[in-house]
Amino acid sequence: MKIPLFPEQASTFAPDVDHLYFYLVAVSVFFTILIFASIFFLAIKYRKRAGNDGVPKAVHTGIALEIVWSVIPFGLSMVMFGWGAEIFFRESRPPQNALSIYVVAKQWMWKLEHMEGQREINELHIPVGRPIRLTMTSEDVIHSFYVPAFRTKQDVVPGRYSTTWFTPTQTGKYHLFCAEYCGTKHSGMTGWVYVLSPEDYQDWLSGGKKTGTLAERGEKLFNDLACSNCHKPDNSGRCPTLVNVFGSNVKLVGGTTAKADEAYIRESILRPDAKVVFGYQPLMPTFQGQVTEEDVLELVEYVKSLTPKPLAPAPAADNKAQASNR
Amino acid sequence: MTTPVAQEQENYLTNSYGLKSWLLTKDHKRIALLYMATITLFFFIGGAFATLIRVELLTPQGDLVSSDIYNRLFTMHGIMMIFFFLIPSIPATLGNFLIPMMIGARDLAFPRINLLSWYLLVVGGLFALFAMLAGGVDTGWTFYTPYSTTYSNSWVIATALGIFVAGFSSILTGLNFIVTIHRMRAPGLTWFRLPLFVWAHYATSVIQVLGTPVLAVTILLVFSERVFHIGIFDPALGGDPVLFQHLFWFYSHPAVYIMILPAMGVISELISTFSRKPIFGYHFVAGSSMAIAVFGFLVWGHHLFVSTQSVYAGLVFSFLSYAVAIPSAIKVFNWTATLYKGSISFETPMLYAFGFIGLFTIGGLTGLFVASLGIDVHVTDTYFVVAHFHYIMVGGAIMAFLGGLHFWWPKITGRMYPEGWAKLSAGIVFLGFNGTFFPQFILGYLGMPRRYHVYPAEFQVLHVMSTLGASVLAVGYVMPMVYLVWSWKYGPLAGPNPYQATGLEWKTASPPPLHNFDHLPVVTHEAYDYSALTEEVTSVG
Amino acid sequence: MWVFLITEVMFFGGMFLAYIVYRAAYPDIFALASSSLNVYIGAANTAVLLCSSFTMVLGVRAAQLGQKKALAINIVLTLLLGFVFLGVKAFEWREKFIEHHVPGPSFHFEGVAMQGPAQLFFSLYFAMTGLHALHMVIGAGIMTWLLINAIRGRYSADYMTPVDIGGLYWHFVDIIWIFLFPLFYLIDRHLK
Amino acid sequence: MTQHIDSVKTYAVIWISLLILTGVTTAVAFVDLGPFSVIVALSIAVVKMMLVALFFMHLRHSGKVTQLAMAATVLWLGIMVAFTFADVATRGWMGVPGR
Repeated sequence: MKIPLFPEQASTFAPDVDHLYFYLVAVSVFFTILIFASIFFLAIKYRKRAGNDGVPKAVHTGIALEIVWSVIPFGLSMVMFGWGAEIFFRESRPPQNALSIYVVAKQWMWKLEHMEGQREINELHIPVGRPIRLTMTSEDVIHSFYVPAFRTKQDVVPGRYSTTWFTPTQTGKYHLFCAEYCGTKHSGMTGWVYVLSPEDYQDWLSGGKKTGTLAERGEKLFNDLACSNCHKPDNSGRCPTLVNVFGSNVKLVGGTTAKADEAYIRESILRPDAKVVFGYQPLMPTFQGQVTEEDVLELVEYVKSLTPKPLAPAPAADNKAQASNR
Repeated sequence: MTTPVAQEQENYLTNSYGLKSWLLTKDHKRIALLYMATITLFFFIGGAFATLIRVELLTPQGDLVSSDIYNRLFTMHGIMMIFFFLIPSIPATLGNFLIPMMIGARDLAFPRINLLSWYLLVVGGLFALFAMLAGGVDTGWTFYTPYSTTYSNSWVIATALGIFVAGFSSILTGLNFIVTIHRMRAPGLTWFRLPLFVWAHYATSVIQVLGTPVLAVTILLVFSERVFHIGIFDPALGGDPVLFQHLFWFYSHPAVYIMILPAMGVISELISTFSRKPIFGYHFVAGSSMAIAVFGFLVWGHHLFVSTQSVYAGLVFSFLSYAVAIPSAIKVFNWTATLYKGSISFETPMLYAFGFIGLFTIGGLTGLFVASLGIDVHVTDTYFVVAHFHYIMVGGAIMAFLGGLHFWWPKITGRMYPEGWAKLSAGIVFLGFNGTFFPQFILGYLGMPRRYHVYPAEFQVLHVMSTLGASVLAVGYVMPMVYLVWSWKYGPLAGPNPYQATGLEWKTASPPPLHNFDHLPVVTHEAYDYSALTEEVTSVG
Repeated sequence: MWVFLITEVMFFGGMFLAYIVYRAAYPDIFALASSSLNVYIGAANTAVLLCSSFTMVLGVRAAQLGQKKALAINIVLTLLLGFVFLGVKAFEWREKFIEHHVPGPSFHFEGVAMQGPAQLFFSLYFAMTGLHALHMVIGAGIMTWLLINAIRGRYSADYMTPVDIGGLYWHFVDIIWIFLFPLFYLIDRHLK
Repeated sequence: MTQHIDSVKTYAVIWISLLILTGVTTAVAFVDLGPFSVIVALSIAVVKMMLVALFFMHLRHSGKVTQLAMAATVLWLGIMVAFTFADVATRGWMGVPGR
């Protein structure tokens, strides 16, 4: 029987996290051995000898010694802090050219939506070598999106968007877990991430049933919900136009500004009078209860599509981390 | 040991009899024994849940119990062990019994409040037991919203009430200790002559008084959210579930120090006694207890690194978490250094103390892993974290509790425990513990999430190893229970100071008389002054 | 006793934290919701509570001087003022019930699209004033107990610790209200 | 318990000032001071708290330990609020939702 000791590395983060892990293991083993060995050595060397009831002489505290064994561990731990923080910072900043995928978690399944319109449940197909950015929310309780092989985990919280990203480096099939306890079938809220070669990914994208891209579905909703009656492209309606809004800084009533990101658009749909655009009245009704989280995501994607992309997404082919089949 | 005296001196156990004399007692020693009986019961209930969990995890399919039952098992295991066993364990039993004696007082400052604390713990425990028998609770001991407030279909309200009431028990104990240590020290017993056990309990009490009310109010909000639907953490109303986590961990991280600080206090006493030397760096060990109590309050956000807490808050909390590691490291180094040039004997309590240092070192070092932002993203909410906190709370707190229990057993009962059996069980606990929890570090880094009822088959080997270890551990825990009860009646008489230890508690009879001391002692020496002890012994004997 | 008050500070502190977080998140809604509370009743009630603190401190002083009759009278006055406060509070809560401002399924607050945060305001309002009122009730219990013992002549200049402790508790509850009043009643009043 | 008895006059002065401060804070709330409204309201509340604590609760005459303990408690509350705001107030600084 084989005892597994180490998880596979399948994202660009995995080796980074593992290097830090090895550093920590080394430090830990060193101190564990140091402490265990000193205890063994001292306990045996200075064991109570038969017939000796005398009291050993007290050894007085050496301030220098105390300082030494405070400062050295502090120095070592600062390395851990800095190193870990650096990795975390990178994990927190998805690159501009990342492939965007949306995740809606609910008790007890993962729903994943691709820009091209594919929907998946408990399965995620992604191309190797491209940064993937997940924008996630939950319909009920807190879940957590966890792919051990990518060393990445992010809680999925109801009522807000959270973000994570990774670049897979190896094709294959990897565990997807829910890592935040979410109720009865928590341990059943698992799935698979399939990392495909770019060609296989293209095949996968072109196969299967489609109901239009995410933005197209969003546009349909936008018209069905009569949003288009007020939000007109040429700014002639009672409400601000949504063209070129995404990514800009919006001036609000009260003099503040807000960055129009996914969270802002979501909030504007569900809690319209939280942030009212300067020069407009808080007329918009709330759509809370009328739209699902998935609908909101489609609408967000539509609004995003109204702002032309500044950069063309990097083609997958020029990435070094090409399919290394296993 | 001395030959049995024909007439035993009247002591706190024999000065009155009957159930009423126990249930209405104001004697801190009797209350300590009441606590001991209570928490032993809770420990074995919690342990039974743990056993079921480990047996269930033998196979990956989840075929022993349903997922509903499994969720209730780990929730009730956590609640029982943390709120009803670990938090009261050392302070309410050993602390209660020993603090007045160590500072040369006749009782705690508020004996009635002390008794009230015990009743509150019992009432809280009964609520929790009721919830358990009625169908259990399945929120996890962390009660994360909105699952606990809106979605869980179990006995959250009764359990929350139980924890709320038990929280007040903890607050009142802390309050009692603080006032006692401030006001009732014997003449000559200055702050820096206090035993380190007392220092550790002082630091613990500060945490209890400052932290527990925040837990109480948080639990109260969860409670009112379920009962009155007021919805403070409800995301549907624009509420913030992460705010709950902030409030919860503001208490629950320091709560770890409520469990471990008294354990450190016990270990300081043991190491000193069996090396026959004062603790190396007394001031640093005492100061590090206070430092841990203070810094312990500043690090709670390290439970929230992936919770959508802001990155900047994550940086601050990660940094401070490393800061709190330093005082713990200081303690370990000072204990080790105390052995240097000592005269070390290997009685059972010392074996437990060595076990504690070993397990606490591993637990503490793995704490550095989870405090590091980059690694925590991978290992949080996995078995790595489970293993880490069991190393601290079971490996640390329970090893120290058992060590302290053996050490002061002759003081409490007047009898010695059987040394051979006790050494054997100390060894079994140490091996069983490592067997149970070491594989879980590997499981965690492999990515096995915690609170999973079914799991992928490749993890099975390590789970089986862990369960094997757990069965050894269970034997190690049952053994002391049996032989300690046996020794209460049949053990050899111990005499006032069987270990030649310093400390005022050893200057009175075993078991002590009702008011601890026939003449209130006056302290003229520093703590752990063994040469003074030999002088006295020679002059008496 | 002071140690116990530390506990109480942290107890209310948790709620104050929740309040601050949500007020920072939804300042406008909180201002609107606040304006539906009657500021004059609130101010008058604050005054009532401050008067009760005054009579309480006079009671403690009487105990210190061993004036048994003055002690009893001042405790009675404190108790009465405490009941006035609770009565007014009950009246205010009743009004909220009629206006559907009590959190729950029938909650409705006119004039805002965001019912959620408005409900949060009232959730906090009820939780915090409710907890405060509970402390007042406990305080009234302590006062009654002190009164009985005072009439029996238990307290003297040499033994007045219970009066002192009761006084500390009463003042503490007063201090909590001193903060609750501006936080709930006095947000951006000028808007209306 | 240190026996330190203040005169009725002292208490009365404190009591009257408390009532006046209540009036002032209520009146000021109707004046638009922008962000200073909150600051003024809370400052007045703090002053009132200090008056009650120092005079009515005799903190003025209490031992150093008590005074220190109360100050520490207020500080602790400050820590709890400040550190929570270290999270809440800096959310969104990264420009990435949920970070």
